[in-house]
Amino acid sequence: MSDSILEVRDLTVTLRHRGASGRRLLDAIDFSVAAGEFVGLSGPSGSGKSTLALALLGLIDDGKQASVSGSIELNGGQLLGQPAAQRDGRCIAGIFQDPVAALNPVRTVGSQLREVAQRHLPRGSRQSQVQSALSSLQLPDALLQRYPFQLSGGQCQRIAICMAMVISPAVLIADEPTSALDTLSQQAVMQALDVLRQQGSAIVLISHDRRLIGRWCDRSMVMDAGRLTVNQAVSEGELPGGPKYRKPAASDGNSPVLRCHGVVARHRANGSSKGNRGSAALAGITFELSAGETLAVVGPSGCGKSTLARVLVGLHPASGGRIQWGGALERPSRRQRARMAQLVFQNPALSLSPTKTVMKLIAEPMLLHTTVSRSQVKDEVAKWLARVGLSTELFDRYPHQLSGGQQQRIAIARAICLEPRVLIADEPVAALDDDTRQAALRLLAQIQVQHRMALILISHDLSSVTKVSDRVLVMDAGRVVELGETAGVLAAPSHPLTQALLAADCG
Amino acid sequence: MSRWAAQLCWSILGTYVAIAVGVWCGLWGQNYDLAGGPKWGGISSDYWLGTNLIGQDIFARSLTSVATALQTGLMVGGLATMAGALAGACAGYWRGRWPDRILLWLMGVIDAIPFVLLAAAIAYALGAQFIAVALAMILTLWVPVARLVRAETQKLRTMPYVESAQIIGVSPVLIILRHILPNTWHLLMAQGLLVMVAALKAEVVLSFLGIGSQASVSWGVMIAESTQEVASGRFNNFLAASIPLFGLVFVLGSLADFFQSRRAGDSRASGPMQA
Amino acid sequence: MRDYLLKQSLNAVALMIGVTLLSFSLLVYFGPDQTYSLLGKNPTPEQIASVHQQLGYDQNFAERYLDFLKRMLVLDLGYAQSSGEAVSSLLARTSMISLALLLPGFVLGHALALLLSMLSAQYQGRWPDRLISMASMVSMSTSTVVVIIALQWWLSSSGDSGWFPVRGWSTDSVIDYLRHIAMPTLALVLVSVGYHIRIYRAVICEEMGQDYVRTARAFGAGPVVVLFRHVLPNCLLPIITRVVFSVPLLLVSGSLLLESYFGIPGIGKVSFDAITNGDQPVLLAIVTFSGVALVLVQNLADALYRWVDPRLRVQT
Amino acid sequence: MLEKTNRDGQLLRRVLLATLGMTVLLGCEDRAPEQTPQLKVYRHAMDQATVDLDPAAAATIYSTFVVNNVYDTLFMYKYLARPYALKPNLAATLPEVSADGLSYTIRLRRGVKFIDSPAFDNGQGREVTAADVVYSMMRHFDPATRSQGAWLWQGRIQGLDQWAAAGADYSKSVSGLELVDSHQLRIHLTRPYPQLPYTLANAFSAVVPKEAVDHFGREFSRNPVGSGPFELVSFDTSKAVLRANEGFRSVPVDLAEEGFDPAVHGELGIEAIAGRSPPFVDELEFHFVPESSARWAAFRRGEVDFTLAPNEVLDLTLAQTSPPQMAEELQTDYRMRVATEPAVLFNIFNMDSEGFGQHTDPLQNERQHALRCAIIAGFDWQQHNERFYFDLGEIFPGVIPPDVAEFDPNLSTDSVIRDVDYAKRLLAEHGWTAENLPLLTFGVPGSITQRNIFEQFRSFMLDIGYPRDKVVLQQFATFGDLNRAWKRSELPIINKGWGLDYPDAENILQLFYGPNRTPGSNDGNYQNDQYDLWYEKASVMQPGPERTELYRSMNRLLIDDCAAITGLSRTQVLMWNRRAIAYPDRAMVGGFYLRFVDVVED
Repeated sequence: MSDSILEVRDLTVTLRHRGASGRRLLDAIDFSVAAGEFVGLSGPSGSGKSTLALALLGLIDDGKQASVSGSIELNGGQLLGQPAAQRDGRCIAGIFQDPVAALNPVRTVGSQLREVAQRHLPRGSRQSQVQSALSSLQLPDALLQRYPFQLSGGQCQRIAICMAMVISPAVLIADEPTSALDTLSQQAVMQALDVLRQQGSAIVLISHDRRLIGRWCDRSMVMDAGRLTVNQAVSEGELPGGPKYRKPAASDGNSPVLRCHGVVARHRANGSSKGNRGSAALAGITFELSAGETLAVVGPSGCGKSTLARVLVGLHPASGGRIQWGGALERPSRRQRARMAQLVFQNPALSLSPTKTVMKLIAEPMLLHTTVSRSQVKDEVAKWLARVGLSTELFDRYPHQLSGGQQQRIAIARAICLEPRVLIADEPVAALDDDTRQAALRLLAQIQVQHRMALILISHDLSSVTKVSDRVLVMDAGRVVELGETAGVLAAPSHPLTQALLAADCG
Repeated sequence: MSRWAAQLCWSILGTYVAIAVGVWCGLWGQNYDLAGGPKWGGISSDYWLGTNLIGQDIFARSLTSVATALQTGLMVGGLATMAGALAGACAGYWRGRWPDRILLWLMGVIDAIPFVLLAAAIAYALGAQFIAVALAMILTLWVPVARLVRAETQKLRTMPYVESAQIIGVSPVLIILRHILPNTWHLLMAQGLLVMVAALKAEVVLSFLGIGSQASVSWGVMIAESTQEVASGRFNNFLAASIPLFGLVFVLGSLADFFQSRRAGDSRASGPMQA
Repeated sequence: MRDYLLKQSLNAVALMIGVTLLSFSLLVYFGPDQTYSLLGKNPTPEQIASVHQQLGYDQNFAERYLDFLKRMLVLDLGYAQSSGEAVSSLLARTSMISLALLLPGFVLGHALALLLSMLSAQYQGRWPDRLISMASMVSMSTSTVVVIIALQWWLSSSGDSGWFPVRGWSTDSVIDYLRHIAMPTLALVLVSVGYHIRIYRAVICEEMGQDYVRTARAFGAGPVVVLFRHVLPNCLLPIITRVVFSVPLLLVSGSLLLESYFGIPGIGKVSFDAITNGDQPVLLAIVTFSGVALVLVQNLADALYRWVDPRLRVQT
Repeated sequence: MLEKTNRDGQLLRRVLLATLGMTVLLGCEDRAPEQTPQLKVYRHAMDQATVDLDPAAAATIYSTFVVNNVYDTLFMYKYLARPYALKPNLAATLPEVSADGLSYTIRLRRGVKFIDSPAFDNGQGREVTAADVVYSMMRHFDPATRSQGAWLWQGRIQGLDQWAAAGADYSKSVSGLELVDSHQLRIHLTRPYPQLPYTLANAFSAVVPKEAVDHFGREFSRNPVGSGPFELVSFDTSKAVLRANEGFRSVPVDLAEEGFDPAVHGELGIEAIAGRSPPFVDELEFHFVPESSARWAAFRRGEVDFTLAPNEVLDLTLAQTSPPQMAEELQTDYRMRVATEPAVLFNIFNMDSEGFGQHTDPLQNERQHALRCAIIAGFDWQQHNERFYFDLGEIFPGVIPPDVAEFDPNLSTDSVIRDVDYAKRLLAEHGWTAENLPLLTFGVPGSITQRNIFEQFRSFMLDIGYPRDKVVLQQFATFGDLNRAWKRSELPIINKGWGLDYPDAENILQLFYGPNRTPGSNDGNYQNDQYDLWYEKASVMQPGPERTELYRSMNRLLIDDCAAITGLSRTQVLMWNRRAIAYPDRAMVGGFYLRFVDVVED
């Protein structure tokens, strides 16, 4: 590759941290990036993707916690050993996963943009550069007066890209820039990155989502355990991914276990900081759910999907409408509700109490609600562990000693051991990497069949849930905009939002 | 703080505890109050650190003071931390509701009254006794603990694992006891140690003002005695009290730091690479 | 806005009632009995009863408390029992002295701590950080009493060559003032800077680990820009809390130890004396004063929070 | 890396400069330095603060020191004469006493004026008259005054108590306080009170103008309007500043009359004030410094001119103790006087308390008497003196201290010599064992020295076989609370010091007079009919050998009854800077000497 601008040779990062000294986070990485190239970098979590990003950006403090060796050459100049602050602008910039947190919360985005311009551009061209960057990303000027918390995640991420555009770096490292965003925002961000690429910057996109890479990138690199294992061009139309999962048997469609009628809920007064407290989060949701059925709830972030889940399990009060459980039960007690519906959270690492062992975690709901005695509880726990495909070796482990997939399985076991009528899974796989994600979905489907539970799958990503669902419910701004058989909705989406979601999904 | 330094701190603390246990078991430091020696006697084989004005053995007094300090520290530290943890967890869990309002109001009231004044007032109200001073300290020192635990509880309350416990049907009290408080463990240890530090330092000030622990001897009492002696160049009493006091406070403070940094490390899930 | 003001004033009233009720019961109702300090050497039971009644000890708790509230509402602070000085002038005089005594050390302590914490956070884990953390731990572990004793010993043993007075108070000239506050200020800074550093360092380090700092650095911001333009504005909330909430303590409690050891007629000494001899009018005024100061400070802090943090500003 | 550190350093400097600038600005708000001509200033350090300048509240030595210098009393003590002797002050002469000892005629000096004050009609001080003396006396009996000194005259002056009972109306006259003319009054007593002239030298009796009391109300205590040698300039918890009263009468010093003795006072340079009229200094400052180390440091640094040498520095201060002599290196800067205080330190048994007191059952009474005697025998005055008073205190048997004329130098000292064996024997003989000994509660106010005193006491008691857990400390938050416990007869032992209000042993002996029992001044509730008989007889007698014999008999009675562990008079080491010409005193004379102090500038 003669026209490469970034040459990485033998890049190695070794931990100096006590207890893990000598462990290599990056092991002799070699690759190069050509000007204007769009490179995708994927790999399981912990494979060293983010470390590579930090190393390229000069944000690893050489000598303190880790030592960095090898060479990073940009346009023939050695970058290694130069902290980010001492580099001449315009070389490598970076954007990161959580776009709202990535901007200084107490300053307007305009002032942050201008600060970057001041540092890297001559006095005369600052204003015009900022203007042109904004307009090329189709961001309105009014955003400049706002604070990050007043913007959506997608807007924030595009502001960050705009910052990069102002200084037009040779290379932009984008570390999971879209994984916290819904499908629609994701698409806007990827388009913004592409605009930047068209202006001449090379882009290294780090993502666990191989479909995303397949759709947008010229070249795909895969890392595993600190090594670069795959480095190849992406051929048109290739969608990397594992085996397809089986569609579950359709529900029998009789007697609803859950009936929602015009459910209304308001944002918590002390809740999110977006200034919308007291406003409606759910503006009249009506649907029914039969035993054994799988319902996919889809919509952009902020549409009320999660609030719906929280209302159903009693974490959030409903301010209007009716929710009937298994017939006529309208105001279940804490215990009754626990046996009606259970929720599996998005982030498995955070949904398990860190100071409890696996044994205690799974035993807790059983001891509370069932007649299982303390002597039998161990067998019961073993039974449920086996059902989620884990062995009893994990009995005395703490959550942080488990992998993400294991954590999610424990969380599922905890939810289903009460054998609830309805299992709700809020983005159950978004935080998992590709392989674990599919295994988890398979597990959910399998358990649902075994126990004849109704399953509500919540996601912003149409494709990940529709494959296992019987029906789809599309939400927008607290309302149901489309509800129907999965196949029917996918084939003929009636609402523009559904169409947009579908379009974003297929690229 | 390195593990090595932490181990050093633990072993120093262990030495203090061993000395205190010796005092409690009657092995040494028993005759701290006998006025049998010479006035301001120097260092001798009978009196390793000399004697004070009325001829008491300064070494024995310093040893007994270790026990007094640990007694005061453990009692005040333990009770204030427990009270603060419970109150803070309740206030944080029911944020904005009446338990929170009442507790916030109470904390505000206690904060509004300067510590020394409040301590003196309680000590006077109950008659100048040790229990009064300890109570005064507990009554004021639970507040900062409660504020921190309240803030932490608010954070934990939105954690999926707490919500998951709610969904499973665990009662609020059990959630606080099983899922919230155990996860503030490092915070509580750090706060407990800091409360002990505050208690030990407050004891010196209160003794100096004549309202300290009255039943026995303490470093505060010794320092108060020595205020008059230092001017004339007699440092035995002053040093025999202030050095071990400094040592204990330093060790406790360092260990508090250690716990706090452990906690900070915990909350950063993605390891040491973060800047 | 009206709701907000209403809520604030309700809070203020509740706080004032709490503060006065607690301190009234502790300081006055269960406080020292002044009767026997005011009696002559050979009192008769009638005289005792008469003084007892003059001081209001024969009334029940509710009567005395309500009477006190009534007097506070019309700002009738009365006269100090022991010295006869009007309480209002006593408080005005002494709290200004305490402020003049403590403010320089207060400002210096916070400024120094802030600087050192920034330095410490910048070099996190390296020797400047370790040195500063160690120094802060030493400062925290040192008892104020010990520092004062050591300073006094040092002053008195340095003979007549010393420039700083051992004790006393004078504001006749700037030089005089500076000479008199030098040693108390030194003591104050020595014992307080450690606590400040500990808190500020933690706050700054936490902010340094935030995503926006990483972004700023990834876009080439240098350490000074990162510290002053990005981190510091975000640290202002806890810093304001710490600074602002210490102000009423400066005004109301002064520093008893510094004042009594350095012979400075500030409010700390006055209030402690009032407690030890049960001087009710002074105590009640101080308690009310401190409650009012706290309410004011809470509102000030609220306003400042809004000023520094746009997230709070937008919500109302 | 270097560059960056440098930038941070610059910032540090900038912030430091800004802080310093603020500090200076703050300072600038204060007054600019006043250029004053060289003033003669005498700075007197005291170990406690004066809080109240109202003569009616001048109960402590700290108050009297200021009160006696801003107000006038009818009589005062001679500057140098010892034993103390009275001389006229506001009065023109010593009083004329009628033959029956019941009426005293006192003539006032003419032309003495109160200082200028807004309290007076035209703001100018008016002349002091006999009516002011009468008003000042009546004021003590007005309940609104809350006087702490009324006890000096209670039941002594005709019609005064009745006047108070009838509502204290100042428009009504009191028969015992007769105004002869504008500058002469006659006091009529209910029974002879030979100590009366002494009480009229006490700060309680200082003469105040009614206008000022009415004008200032409660704040009169901070706005003294007197006719004394000084007037108050400023006053707070750390300092009182007095300025010479320019209108003070001219009374040239007659050294012989003041009791000058070249042998005693010759080296002090006091001759220099002969023939001049006080006050001699322009400003008199009182510095209130409770912490002895700070006081001593301030003294050594020249920040104050006078201090009592604190106990803990005495070994550095004194080259030898008998006779006391100052260390050589201090002699170039300071002068010293060693004076025994006319006061008694003792521990009085509470005769009402269970186990220790007097008992109606003769056998039990005998046992408890033996217990008291054993405790007395176990107390080691020598060690107490050595530890707390640097061996300078004077130990004496009974309650009449050596500084008083009625002291009996021939009294047996057995009762103040420790005899542990005797004490143990007494206890054994009367069946006292570790099990049945009563609880000995020792009440002290909360200070570290008081703690030490208790711990030493407990140590003494352990030696005679008292079990450790039966000698307990009870600390009181304030002296007022301790006083209340005494007045309510709650403690078995009362450890107190009694400073004489006037140089007459009667002032101490009244502490054991039966009718004075609590809440009166007989805190020990001592009751002995013989004692009361003798006291009543002696209290109306003029001084003389017969009265002295009565006093001494009463003293022996107290020793035989083992009524108190007694006694010791502290000896104080008074030190002052050589720039001051003075003969300081701290006792009952209450600061009269300060008007005679002069300062020579180096």
